[in-house]
Amino acid sequence: MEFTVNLPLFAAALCLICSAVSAVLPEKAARRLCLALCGLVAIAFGLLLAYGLSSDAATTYRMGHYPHPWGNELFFGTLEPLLLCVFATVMLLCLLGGGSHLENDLEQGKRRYYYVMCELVLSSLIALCCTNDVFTGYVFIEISTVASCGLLMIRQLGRTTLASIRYLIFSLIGSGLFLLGLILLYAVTGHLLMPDLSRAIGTLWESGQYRSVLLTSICLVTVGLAVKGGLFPFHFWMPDTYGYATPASGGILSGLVSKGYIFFLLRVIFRVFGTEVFYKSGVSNVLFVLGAIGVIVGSVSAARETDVARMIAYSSASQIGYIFMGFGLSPQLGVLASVFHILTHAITKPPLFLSAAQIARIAGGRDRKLWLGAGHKNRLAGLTFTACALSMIGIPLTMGFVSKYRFGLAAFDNPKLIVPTLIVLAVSTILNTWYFMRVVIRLYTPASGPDGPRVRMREQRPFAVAAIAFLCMNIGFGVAAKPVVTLIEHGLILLKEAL
Amino acid sequence: MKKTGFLERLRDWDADRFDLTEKTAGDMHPDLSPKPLKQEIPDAPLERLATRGERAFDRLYPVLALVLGTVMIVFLFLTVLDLPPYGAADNPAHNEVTARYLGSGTAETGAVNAVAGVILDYRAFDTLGESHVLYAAITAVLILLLVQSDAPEADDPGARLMERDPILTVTASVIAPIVILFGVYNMLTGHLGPGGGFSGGAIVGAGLILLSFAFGPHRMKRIVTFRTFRIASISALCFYSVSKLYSFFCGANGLHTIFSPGTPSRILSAGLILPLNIAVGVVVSFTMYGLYSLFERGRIG
Amino acid sequence: MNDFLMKLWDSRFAVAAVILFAVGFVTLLLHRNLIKKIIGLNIMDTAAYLLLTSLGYIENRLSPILRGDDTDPAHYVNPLPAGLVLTGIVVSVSVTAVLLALTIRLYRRYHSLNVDEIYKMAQKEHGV
Amino acid sequence: MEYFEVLLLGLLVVCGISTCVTKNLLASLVIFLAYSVLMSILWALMKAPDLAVTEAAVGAGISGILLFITLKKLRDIRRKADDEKDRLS
Repeated sequence: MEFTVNLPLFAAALCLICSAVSAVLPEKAARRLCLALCGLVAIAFGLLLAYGLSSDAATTYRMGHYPHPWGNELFFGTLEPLLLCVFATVMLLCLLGGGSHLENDLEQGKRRYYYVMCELVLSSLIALCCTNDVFTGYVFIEISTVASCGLLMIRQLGRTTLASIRYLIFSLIGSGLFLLGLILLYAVTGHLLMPDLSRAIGTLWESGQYRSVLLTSICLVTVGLAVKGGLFPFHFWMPDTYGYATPASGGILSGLVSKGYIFFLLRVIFRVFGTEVFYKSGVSNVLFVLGAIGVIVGSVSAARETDVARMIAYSSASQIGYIFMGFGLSPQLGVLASVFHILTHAITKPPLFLSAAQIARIAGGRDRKLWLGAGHKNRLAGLTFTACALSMIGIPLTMGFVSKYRFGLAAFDNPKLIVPTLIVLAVSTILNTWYFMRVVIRLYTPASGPDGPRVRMREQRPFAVAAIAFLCMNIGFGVAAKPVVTLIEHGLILLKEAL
Repeated sequence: MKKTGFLERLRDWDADRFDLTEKTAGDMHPDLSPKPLKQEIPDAPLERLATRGERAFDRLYPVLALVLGTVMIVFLFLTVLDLPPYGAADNPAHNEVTARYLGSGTAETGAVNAVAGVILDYRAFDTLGESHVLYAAITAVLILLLVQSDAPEADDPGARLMERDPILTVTASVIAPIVILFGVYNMLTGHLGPGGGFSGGAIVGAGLILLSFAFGPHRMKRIVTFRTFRIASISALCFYSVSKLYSFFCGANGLHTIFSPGTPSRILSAGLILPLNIAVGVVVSFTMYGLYSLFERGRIG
Repeated sequence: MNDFLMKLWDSRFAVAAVILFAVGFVTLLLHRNLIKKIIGLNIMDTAAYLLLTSLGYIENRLSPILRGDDTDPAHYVNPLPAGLVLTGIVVSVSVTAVLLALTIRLYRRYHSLNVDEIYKMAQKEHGV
Repeated sequence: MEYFEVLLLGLLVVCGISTCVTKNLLASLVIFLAYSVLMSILWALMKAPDLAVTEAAVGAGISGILLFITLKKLRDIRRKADDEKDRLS
């Protein structure tokens, strides 16, 4: 059992090794290797989660012979394994469900590089979620940026190339700001490991020395990661990026990559700045305001969009707004709701992209006007789309309901922000219902023309497996929300206290 | 007659000259991908015009960015004035962390160059990530620029012309070996003095690029082919990951590693640092040459 | 005033680095030309590295290559920033290569380096 | 020595700003290379020889080569497009 703590290291190293090996394997073998790797990583973090629950303590894992002010470290309690287990499963299902589209969208002979990029993204997710060192975070943020850009541009259309250059430029702006923030922190503390940084910042904050440097660096780090995550004024690369990528990439990019940055920001807030300093600095209010505007703007833009894939992408912008709004609300219930929403979004958004692509294939396009009656032609895809749309709206029994409920509860944690939060929640739910239901109703309106061919289950077996697994996860987490919420609560406490 | 004065030729590089906007997108050559991909789903919103909000945003954008830039300069300026003074010995950045790197660095890592000790032993996870950034980049460039069919050589008139240029050939045949030798020296003595895998690899890569300039792709095939490129860089990366996995694992569980610091300032010392420098050097040199080759010719070798 | 000038002198490297950072940042964000954007990115990154390196410098000390038995930390400058910058330089050159490759692809298709023009053309473009 | 440093810093800022405002891409590239070399000298002065070597090899070397080749490639593409247009008209 003691050996379990080595698993994150092994998982990260295995991802890096597999990414190198995949480049020389035949394409089929590269695909199998990548799927197997995702499965293995999911199992490894499942085991680690079990270990974390049984030992009831966080682990600080020393990378090499040198302890913490000197060497690199990993840190994980119960929250990180939970998230990573879900992330790896989602990646597996995305690759499985989007497999047929990958074959169409990707040039023969270059498909293996897609799996290289996936493995690099997975390794960077592991490192971002587990690292105890901010500079390691920076390096893996860059890996994640380049690799996710690769996932996007591998579908070689003019639009995706343009979208990837915009995505890359905004990501680089974000990482530049983040790097400058780190440098300022290093200048006044001399540390890079999270526990030492946090101690030094606590002392400096109390003494009032270098106050302006600290404030600036808090702003820079937060803004940098928020730009990369896609917070409101920086969200406009999203529709192109997620909308034109191949569906598996769309799912991975919106469901996982941006969540990696956001979770890293959460760790930085909890373990570097400390919640007290962060919430006193006033940056949290900015996050709340931008998040709330982002929710509304994202929903409005989604409602005006006729291309369904772009509509889903805009809806991602609004979901990310929710997450940042939760960060701004309060360090207890607000962040709890945000973390739950990270899970919700990771499990709900990828099947939306996958099923939209599947429906678009039978309907002949992604414009919602073409989708008349398409739900009858491909029942499973229609069902998946509908269920996930209901989850996004927040119908009970789904995950979306739980996260909206948690956001509602979190609003009462911060008495000044009760009214705005509730208004934002209500408005965005109405808008969500409007634009998702419009598509769903169209899906099931019988078309007047002759019935086209139907897509049967066995013609799309990988997609069927992925879709059913996603739906099961969604309902499972939605029904059994109580233990998950307790788990997250516990994980957050571990994150904060085990410094 | 076309004027070919220096200034006239320089004008050729004006930024505006690159924007051939009088052409419409319709009659352009979609030579984006060598083989047209099977396309099932047409991208839906064909004549999607920018919404009013987007257009307003477009107009406001430069103003916003400029304001943002100014605000940023002012804020950062005020911030850095509060930073600890430059060059003082009692700055917060010089603390017990640095003291150990310098004080016991040689004894613990065997490297005389403290920077090499820091990046390849104390904080090796960062460096492991860093070489994979490079790997991700070369893979991305492969995706973008690799031409898979055997494109005719006529694509590249410049390379052939240069092949016959005697000045370049003679100069390169004298200089390039020296450059490559210096790069290798730099790579091998990274633990003893300034240099290391990355800078050495970059210098070797520059030497290879120079050779390729002078002798053209045909003769470069004797040194680097796609096969050698793949095998060398992937085995170096795998060696790097596996050896670091081993040393992290041993370190974390308090096991004894087979690598020892050795006698400092010997060439064969500093445990893993020398092999890692070589591995990084191999990756970097091949990657740099590969990047050049992909940019120039769309293939490696 | 004199006080301010003294401060300015004390943090001259940081001031230069911040100016360059902002110049690079604005170029990366504002400039329409892709090549210029890439150069701006490089300037932004190197400016950040300049700031980081200047943090490691200590007056009248030796470079961090340990000489003989002299392992007194008080004789050498700080090696950590140099290590971090080394890592950073690799990252920025990789990203530059990716951006340049993307630029070539875009130019082949749209014959323009102006991002706004490209965006307009891409919106007008039919199908793929 | 300090004045030399300040001189270099001043030149660095001038190069940085002028490379961003120059209209001509080739000129701005050459200025950028000068910027990289200045940066490398500054790092050598700051007692960071590793960085000086790396920046000279990478910033002024590899990045420069890649940028030059990109420009050359872009010009080739443009010429091809121009020829095509002449042929069509």
